[in-house]
Amino acid sequence: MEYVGIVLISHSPDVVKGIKEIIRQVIKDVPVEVAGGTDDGEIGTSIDKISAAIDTAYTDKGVLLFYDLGSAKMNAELAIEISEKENIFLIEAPLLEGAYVATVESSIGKSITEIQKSIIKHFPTK
Amino acid sequence: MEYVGIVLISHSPDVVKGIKEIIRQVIKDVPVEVAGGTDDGEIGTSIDKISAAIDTAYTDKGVLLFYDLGSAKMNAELAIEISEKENIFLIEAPLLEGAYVATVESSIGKSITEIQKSIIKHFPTK
Amino acid sequence: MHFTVKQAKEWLLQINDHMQEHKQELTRLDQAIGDGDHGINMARGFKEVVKKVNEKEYKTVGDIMQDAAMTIISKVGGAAGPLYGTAFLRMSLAFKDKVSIDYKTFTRGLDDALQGMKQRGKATTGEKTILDVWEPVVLFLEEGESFQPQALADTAKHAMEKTKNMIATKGRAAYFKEKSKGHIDPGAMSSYYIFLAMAEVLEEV
Amino acid sequence: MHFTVKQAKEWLLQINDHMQEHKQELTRLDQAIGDGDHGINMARGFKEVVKKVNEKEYKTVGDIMQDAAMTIISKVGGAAGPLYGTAFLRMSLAFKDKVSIDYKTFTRGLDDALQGMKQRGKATTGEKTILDVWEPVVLFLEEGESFQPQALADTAKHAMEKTKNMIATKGRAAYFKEKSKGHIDPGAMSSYYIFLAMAEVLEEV
Ligand SMILES: Nc1ncnc2c1ncn2[C@@H]1O[C@H](COP(=O)(O)OP(=O)(O)O)[C@@H](O)[C@H]1O
Ligand SMILES: Nc1ncnc2c1ncn2[C@@H]1O[C@H](COP(=O)(O)OP(=O)(O)O)[C@@H](O)[C@H]1O
Ligand SMILES: [Mg+2]
Ligand SMILES: [Mg+2]
Ligand SMILES: [Mg+2]
Ligand SMILES: [Mg+2]
Repeated sequence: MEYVGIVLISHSPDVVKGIKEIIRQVIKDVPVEVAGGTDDGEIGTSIDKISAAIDTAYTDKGVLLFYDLGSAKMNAELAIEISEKENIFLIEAPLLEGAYVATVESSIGKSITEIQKSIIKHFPTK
Repeated sequence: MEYVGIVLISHSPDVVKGIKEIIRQVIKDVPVEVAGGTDDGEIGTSIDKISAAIDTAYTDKGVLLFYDLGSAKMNAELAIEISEKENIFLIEAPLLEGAYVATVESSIGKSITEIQKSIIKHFPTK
Repeated sequence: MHFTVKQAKEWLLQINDHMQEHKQELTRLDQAIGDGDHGINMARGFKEVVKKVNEKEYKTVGDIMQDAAMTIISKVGGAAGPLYGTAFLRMSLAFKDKVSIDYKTFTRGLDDALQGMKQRGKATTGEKTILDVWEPVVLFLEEGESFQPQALADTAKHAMEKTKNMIATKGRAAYFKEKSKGHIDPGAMSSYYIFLAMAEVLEEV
Repeated sequence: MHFTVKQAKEWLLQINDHMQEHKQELTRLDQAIGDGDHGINMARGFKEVVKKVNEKEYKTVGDIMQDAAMTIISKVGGAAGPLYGTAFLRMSLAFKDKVSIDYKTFTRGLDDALQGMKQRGKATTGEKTILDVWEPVVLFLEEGESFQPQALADTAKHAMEKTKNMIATKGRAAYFKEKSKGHIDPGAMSSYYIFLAMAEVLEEV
């Protein structure tokens, strides 16, 4: 079975590593990729890491991106524009809480649109 | 100057370590303490870690607690009840995003009530 | 027949035996609709409870229950830690300074525990949790007039099994929504073992 | 006077010189109202831009601008990376296949860059950002008819200084609300150096 992929973007490599571990305790099958910190592993974001994570998490059901703060968002949007793939969306929801909900919903076979709707219901604002 | 202290509670030690680093890039003076994972450093929560973090982050201006998922909340509430100190509140806001806003506001001298109000305005739901 | 420090201690030892024995089973149930740590949490926590209560001599049921509560709170972790910790804390308050507890006081202590857990978890019955075993058991006790160990265990077992067809709306399982149906709730299962242990202890009296 | 590959390259080299020289200053400004990495981000990114454009021979201004844009996007990071990256990408599109650019085309390219950054950052002027330097500069260019390097630099400098009394409503500084007042915006400062570099290159022509 194919699942909607999840990409976690944070200014910190530790944050996304930890979130992925929390998720993996519950969900093993859904592709979850991380893009944390700069290319040198410092606090910041790296569009190259985001692009690579999108490519790895990608399935025919699409990919949802979750980010932490301001500039991660711009880098994520740019990465989506640069990517040649379809069905990649940036989600306006809390990084950890949103990604957790989305991964569980992906694991029960929901489509990318269903997950997006559900996230908006759970988290009306980021 | 005294600041409202911040406690970060997550199922993962890495998550709160990373969030603290993101915050520390911007804010150096506000007490920020972490309680991540179980006593053995596994994924989970530990009330003893939460209690210790509250004690260390405590100032006369009070302490705000931020948590990630479900059971962290119950452990945090119990830790607050057990603590003999006043002015400790659990916040219903996204862990990373909420704690970032709260620490910045604490750093500019806001009171615990002002920060709580501001958080509710930023994040109407967790 | 009265519930004394001796029974209280045996109850805790017996709970621990069940948790160690059924660790895998609880973990498997929690893997289906949660994060798969319930067996580990309960086995770790009650092992520590036994260690703690074996170290000391207790004069009152309240005292031994309080030590159990504090150990559960700090060692079980997860959702079960604060919930069962609250339950035992409420019982320790209900049994404070008591060396021997009659049926009515015992029943009241268990009801206090149930109410404490409802507050702690902001949940009610029908949400596929621990409460779905505790509430029927407390109702059963309230309807009776003396201990009936076998019927108590049956009530708990039946209640535990009924969680299988519920949809979870609290705790980790709630994220799975309708998909949580078809699996027994791990917390309901551990609660069943807690009452099975109680029945076993009461049987021996 | 026309803007060619030679000027474009000199512009990039000159920007890099300013970023290396003023790295500390940009970092200090970002420490006051942000996360203190703007100097590091810009110095790292433009060092890579120079390395990149020094490796190759370019036939069109569009091509060299595109390499600069892609390097900025991938190496600057933070907010400045996608923003300045978008600006240079827009210029590379406006200057596509061009070997020499006249005043009007140049001005249009800079306006495209400004609009691109507005879209990227969902911001407008008065929010204490990069845009508060770019918009006055583009307006100045649109009002003129030929390059006036000194007046261009003055316009940028004046605009940069005016960000000091603004309250940030976008980017990291926005979290500080009223407290962001009293500090020049780091992005406005780096934008000033970008236009100072431009003026210096145009001066030499
Ligand atoms: N809010 C709640 N109220 C009552 N019981 C709950 C609540 N949340 C979870 N539970 C119970 O806790 C059990 C899970 O415990 P455990 O696995 O130890 O914690 P966690 O879910 O944090 O990993 C569930 O099966 C359920 O019975
Ligand atoms: N949404 C936005 N629109 C325009 N400019 C912005 C925006 N957000 C931030 N900036 C600019 O970016 C600068 C900060 O860049 P930098 O320090 O590299 O990124 P970060 O804030 O991610 O650390 C700010 O000083 C501001 O001028
Ligand atoms: Mg569990
Ligand atoms: Mg758990
Ligand atoms: Mg910065
Ligand atoms: Mg930054």
